[in-house]
Amino acid sequence: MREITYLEAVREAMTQEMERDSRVFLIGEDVGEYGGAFQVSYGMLEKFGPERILDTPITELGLTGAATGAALIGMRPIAEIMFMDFTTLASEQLVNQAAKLRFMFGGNATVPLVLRTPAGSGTGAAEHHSQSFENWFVHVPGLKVVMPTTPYDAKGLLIASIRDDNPVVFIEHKLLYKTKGDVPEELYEIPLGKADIKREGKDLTIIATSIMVQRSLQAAEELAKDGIDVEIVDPRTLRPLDTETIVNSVKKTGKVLIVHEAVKTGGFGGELAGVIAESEAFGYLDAPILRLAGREVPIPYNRNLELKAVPQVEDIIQKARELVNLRV
Amino acid sequence: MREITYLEAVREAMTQEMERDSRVFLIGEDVGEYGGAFQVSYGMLEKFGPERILDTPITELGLTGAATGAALIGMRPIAEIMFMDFTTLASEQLVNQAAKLRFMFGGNATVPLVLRTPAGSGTGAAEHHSQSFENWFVHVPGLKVVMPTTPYDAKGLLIASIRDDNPVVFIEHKLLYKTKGDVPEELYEIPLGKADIKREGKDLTIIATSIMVQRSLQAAEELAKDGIDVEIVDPRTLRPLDTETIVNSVKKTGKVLIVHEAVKTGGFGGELAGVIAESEAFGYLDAPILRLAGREVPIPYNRNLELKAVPQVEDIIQKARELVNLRV
Amino acid sequence: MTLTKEKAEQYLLQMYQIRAFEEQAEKSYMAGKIHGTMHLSIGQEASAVGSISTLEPTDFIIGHHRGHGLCIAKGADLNLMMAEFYGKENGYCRGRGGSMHIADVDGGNLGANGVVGGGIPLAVGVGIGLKMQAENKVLLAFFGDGAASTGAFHESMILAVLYQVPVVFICENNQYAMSFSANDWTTSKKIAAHGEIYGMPGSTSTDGNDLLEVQKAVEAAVKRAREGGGPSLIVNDTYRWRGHSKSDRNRYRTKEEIEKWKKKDPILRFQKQCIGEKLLSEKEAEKIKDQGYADIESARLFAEASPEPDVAALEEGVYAP
Amino acid sequence: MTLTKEKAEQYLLQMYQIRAFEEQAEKSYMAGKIHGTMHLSIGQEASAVGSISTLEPTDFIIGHHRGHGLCIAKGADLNLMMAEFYGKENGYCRGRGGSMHIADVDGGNLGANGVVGGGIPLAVGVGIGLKMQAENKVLLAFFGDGAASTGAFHESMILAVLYQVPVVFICENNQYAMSFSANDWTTSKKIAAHGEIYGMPGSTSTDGNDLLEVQKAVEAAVKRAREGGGPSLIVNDTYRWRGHSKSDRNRYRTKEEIEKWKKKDPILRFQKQCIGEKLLSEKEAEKIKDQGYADIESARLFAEASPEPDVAALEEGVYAP
Ligand SMILES: Cc1ncc(C[n+]2csc(CCOP(=O)(O)OP(=O)(O)O)c2C)c(N)n1
Ligand SMILES: Cc1ncc(C[n+]2csc(CCOP(=O)(O)OP(=O)(O)O)c2C)c(N)n1
Ligand SMILES: [Mg+2]
Ligand SMILES: [Mg+2]
Repeated sequence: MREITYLEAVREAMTQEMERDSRVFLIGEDVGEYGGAFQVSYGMLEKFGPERILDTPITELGLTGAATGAALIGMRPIAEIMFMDFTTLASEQLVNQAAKLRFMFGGNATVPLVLRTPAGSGTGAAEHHSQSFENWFVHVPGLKVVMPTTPYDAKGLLIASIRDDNPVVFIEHKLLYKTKGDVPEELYEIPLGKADIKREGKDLTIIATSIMVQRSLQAAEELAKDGIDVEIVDPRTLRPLDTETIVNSVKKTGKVLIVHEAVKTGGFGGELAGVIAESEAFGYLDAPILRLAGREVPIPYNRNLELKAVPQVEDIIQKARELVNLRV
Repeated sequence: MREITYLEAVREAMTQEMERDSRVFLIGEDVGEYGGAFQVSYGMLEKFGPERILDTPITELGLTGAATGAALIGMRPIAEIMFMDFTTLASEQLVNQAAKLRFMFGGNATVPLVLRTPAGSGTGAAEHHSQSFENWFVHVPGLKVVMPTTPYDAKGLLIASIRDDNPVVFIEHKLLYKTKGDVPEELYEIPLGKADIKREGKDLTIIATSIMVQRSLQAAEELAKDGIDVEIVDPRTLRPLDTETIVNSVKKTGKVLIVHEAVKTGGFGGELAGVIAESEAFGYLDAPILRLAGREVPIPYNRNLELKAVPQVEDIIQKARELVNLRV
Repeated sequence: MTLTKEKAEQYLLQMYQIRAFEEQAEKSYMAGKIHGTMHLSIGQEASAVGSISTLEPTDFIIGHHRGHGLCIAKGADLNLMMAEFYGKENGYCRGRGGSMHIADVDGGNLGANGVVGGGIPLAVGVGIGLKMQAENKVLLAFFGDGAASTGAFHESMILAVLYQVPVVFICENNQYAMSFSANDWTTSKKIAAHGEIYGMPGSTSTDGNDLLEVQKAVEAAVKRAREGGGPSLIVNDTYRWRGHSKSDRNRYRTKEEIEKWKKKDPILRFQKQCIGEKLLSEKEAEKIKDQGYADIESARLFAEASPEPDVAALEEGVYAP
Repeated sequence: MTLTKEKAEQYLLQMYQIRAFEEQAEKSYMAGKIHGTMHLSIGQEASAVGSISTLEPTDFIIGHHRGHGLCIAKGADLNLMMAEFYGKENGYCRGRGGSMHIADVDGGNLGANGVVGGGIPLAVGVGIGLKMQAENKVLLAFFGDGAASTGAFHESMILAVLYQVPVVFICENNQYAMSFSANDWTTSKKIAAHGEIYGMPGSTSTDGNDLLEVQKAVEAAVKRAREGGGPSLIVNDTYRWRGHSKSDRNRYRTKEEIEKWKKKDPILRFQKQCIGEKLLSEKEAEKIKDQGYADIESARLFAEASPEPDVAALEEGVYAP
């Protein structure tokens, strides 16, 4: 199969859906001529024209609301927020409006909106351009939250998100943009709410999201050399969560390590721990549930500090080793 | 000791601190003549004048930033956001600026800001005036998050928050405003980061926040009749969290039920579950960790639906009974 | 638009229905039948009816928290509306939304909004969608003077002008945002001037208690929007007679001021105009008023007899299938 | 302010330091010594130096993401600044902030900001605090043309006027917000007109490449602010020569346009003025230029020799004790 990058997969999903469905359009800052801050929409302006590739001034709240309003009357907008850090400016429209309009109107409204945004650190862009807020939006009924890890997942999940009749927060990772993988040329959907077991194993379950799936896979290779056989579950969709796959994996291995980049405290890892600790998997646990996640700091500028602020492959290896040796 | 309401306790803390320290001021929508939407600041305009009671137009982002800027040069502002739902509009300044300025500037800045806001449902105000976002802010290093339950705690914690040199999100509950309790007239601080055991018990630990502490206390009375002896831990400060008190209680009882009003998924209950499941208390658990929290819906208008959307006393009783009968 | 007898009757009836709805809302609340809060638009009826009378039935409105009058002017079914106000299952939003969220998407009412300024960005998007759908529909987007201070307003004006959306933004300036006076606040009186600068030629303000003046201004803006001429901003100057909501103690204004504005009652004013121009007789007007109140009384009966939502269905309607 | 020889030397030196700093920044980046992105203000030096030259040392500035020039004009220690740019422990922010967050609170520089418009609400609050502290200090608050479209801008202007804060808001209109052209966007060219409507009399725009014109406008505004006359809004029209950041491919503008603006180099222009008015000789100017570049070269050496932060100290400085 053809290899393309994660970034190209996102672009291809948008492009093919726009070709297929005239109600789909893209709105965001510098998504036109500039091609988006990360070049995700590069070339789309030439293809679709300014009527369907809407460049906006710096108006995160306004453009998110605009996308929501268009969705409310039957369009299928994709809004881009240039950095996830700036969803702090957009959250009123996303959380109070897009997420709630349907319920608030007694089920008589549909908001088929996708809000795409890149999260994560590692680019040296410091405190205001590196955050991961997925758990904020997981906390909001009415939203779906998707975090693709591979180019294949990115395309299939984005197509499914665009076709979904609900507002979807689609979180990309800057450091994944240039990673490559096999991606079919044709359109395909990966259903929202379906986890993927990225590696089968029997000694230990790692539940990881976004770039931490890749780092966990690398860690697993190392751990395998020591005879530690890691299973890696990638929820892919954080809301709704595929609890079943997670619970089954934990039942099988009896040990679980949760890994994400966002700050540990108040993060999605807590939700995962909660889901496991209240499930039937609890009885199968033979060690505490460990979480490895972002440190309790804003993302610093200095490269060494920045690396230290979020889990790296070595940290995962170390934590997994620790877990393997733990017993209740 | 003198009894006053929770609302009066909040007002008294602000008033006494403003009398004591000329750097303290209040800024918010309708906090002046109107007295605030809930009359919390009623009378303060007459006492302190418009130079220190700053009425603003509807500018959640602007006023939060203004408070932050004033704090940066040595003032000690208290900003009021009329409903916690509207912190969605303020979060950029709170999360990107107030929380990060100190770290970002290498430790060379101090932001002694208190952002007060009422959360919670039960007033029939529907989807846009009933939300509880505490876990959003717990997720942000640089912020402290406080949720007082009693008038006594409200006063002591607010005074400590005002005197704290960090930005503190101080979350009140609308339904608690009229509840009464003993409150000393003099100034006193309750240290941030110290949980309170609101009831001692041996069979089961309930960790509850805000109004759920009151409901849990009522539930505990009922459960006591059946011989179920509940311990109730009120973290009071959610960030930084008093993990020690929580872990010790769970070690003692071996069973834990987490109760909060905010939506369950992605909520603070997950964090608590994570903290317990990764701690030494894990080995002492003889049942899964249960969470009882807000349902996966926006808060509806209809009174019966609204009641059903968040835990009530009966729900706590039922869940506690369920837990008592659970075994691994 | 020339005022015909038929139109005169319709407008007067709608204004009386609004007045009656609000009075009933207040009574129901006082009687403990309603839980929660509400925002009454008594005194502002001409702004709602004058503005919305310029629309075709297939056009849209989007409202704000003080939105009962807008719903009625858009032709809401009074029974469903009152049932929603009562939080009943057969209300417009199945009792989920209540006073602050009444909507009828199929009927072109895209909803009231509990967030001040919350509807303005949505309006831009509706405008973008309408333009793409190319059916020559327009949207009236309502908000208060308080909303004009929000960042949402500013960003939306810029986007609306940039995309030349078929939207008329209508600021119902009732002089206060809760206790915050439009006069204290240096920008309020200049909202229309802002409109010009954003790039909406013809932005203007009206005597919002004069139905025909409102209608004339909005009509021109709607025409322009429909013909592809882009958005406009119109400020209707009016006054709310009641407190902001049930929590209001009216400390920030004087009784005299309220009395002064009551003398400018938009309903009586329009009624007098119609009688003066011989479009209606005193008696006809009286009958219309009675009709308005009777309509609301029957809506009340409908609402009170309507079933409560089933609590077991709480989680319905959060997600589309 | 009359231009003395001493002042002329100081301004020219600062502008050359800025130019040299930016060129060095670019070189260091190209050489792989810097990780991350940066925003260069080459071409905008007169706006920074002209504006900030009106301040007393005890006054404040607050900047934006393209803020190197502002720091230097506020008298930053070039070594500490370059060390911060290199992410070193003895940089202004201990390497935690980097290019986009350089600050020196004690020196009156309240920091650059990575969020467009992020500094504007802060500025209002600083103004509130300064007014309460009653020491007659003022603040210059800088932001770009792009920031003027944000809700933060609108809300802040309203609050600034309401509280009559001693703040001069300075919009550095460099014609683009990334690729978004000020000319596309109907409000940008009218930013100063907005200022008037918000209630800031004397809001004006300048030829931002003319140091003395900028200085004159800002000086008047600073005086007014210091005397309790409230805030002002000034727009300095200028141009960034470089791309927006390292990711920019310059697709949205022509080489000719860039060349045209390069001919309006604010440094050469000021230098010529000084020489023309016999305040400086060609040779003196040349020496100042060399001095500017030499200062930056020694800052580079300082930065490169400086220690990296200790990763064990990562969690320091998040909370005040
Ligand atoms: C964003 C936001 N902030 C605050 C409130 C609380 N609130 C409700 S209505 C209101 C005043 C609104 O004033 P205006 O826009 O003039 O409308 P009016 O009530 O006068 O009709 C306020 C502050 C809110 N609902 N939303
Ligand atoms: C709120 C926000 N949105 C988007 C960005 C990404 N971004 C960084 S600079 C910039 C353009 C800013 O334009 P302007 O204010 O004119 O300043 P300039 O870069 O031209 O100096 C954008 C969109 C950001 N940093 N913050
Ligand atoms: Mg008003
Ligand atoms: Mg610019």
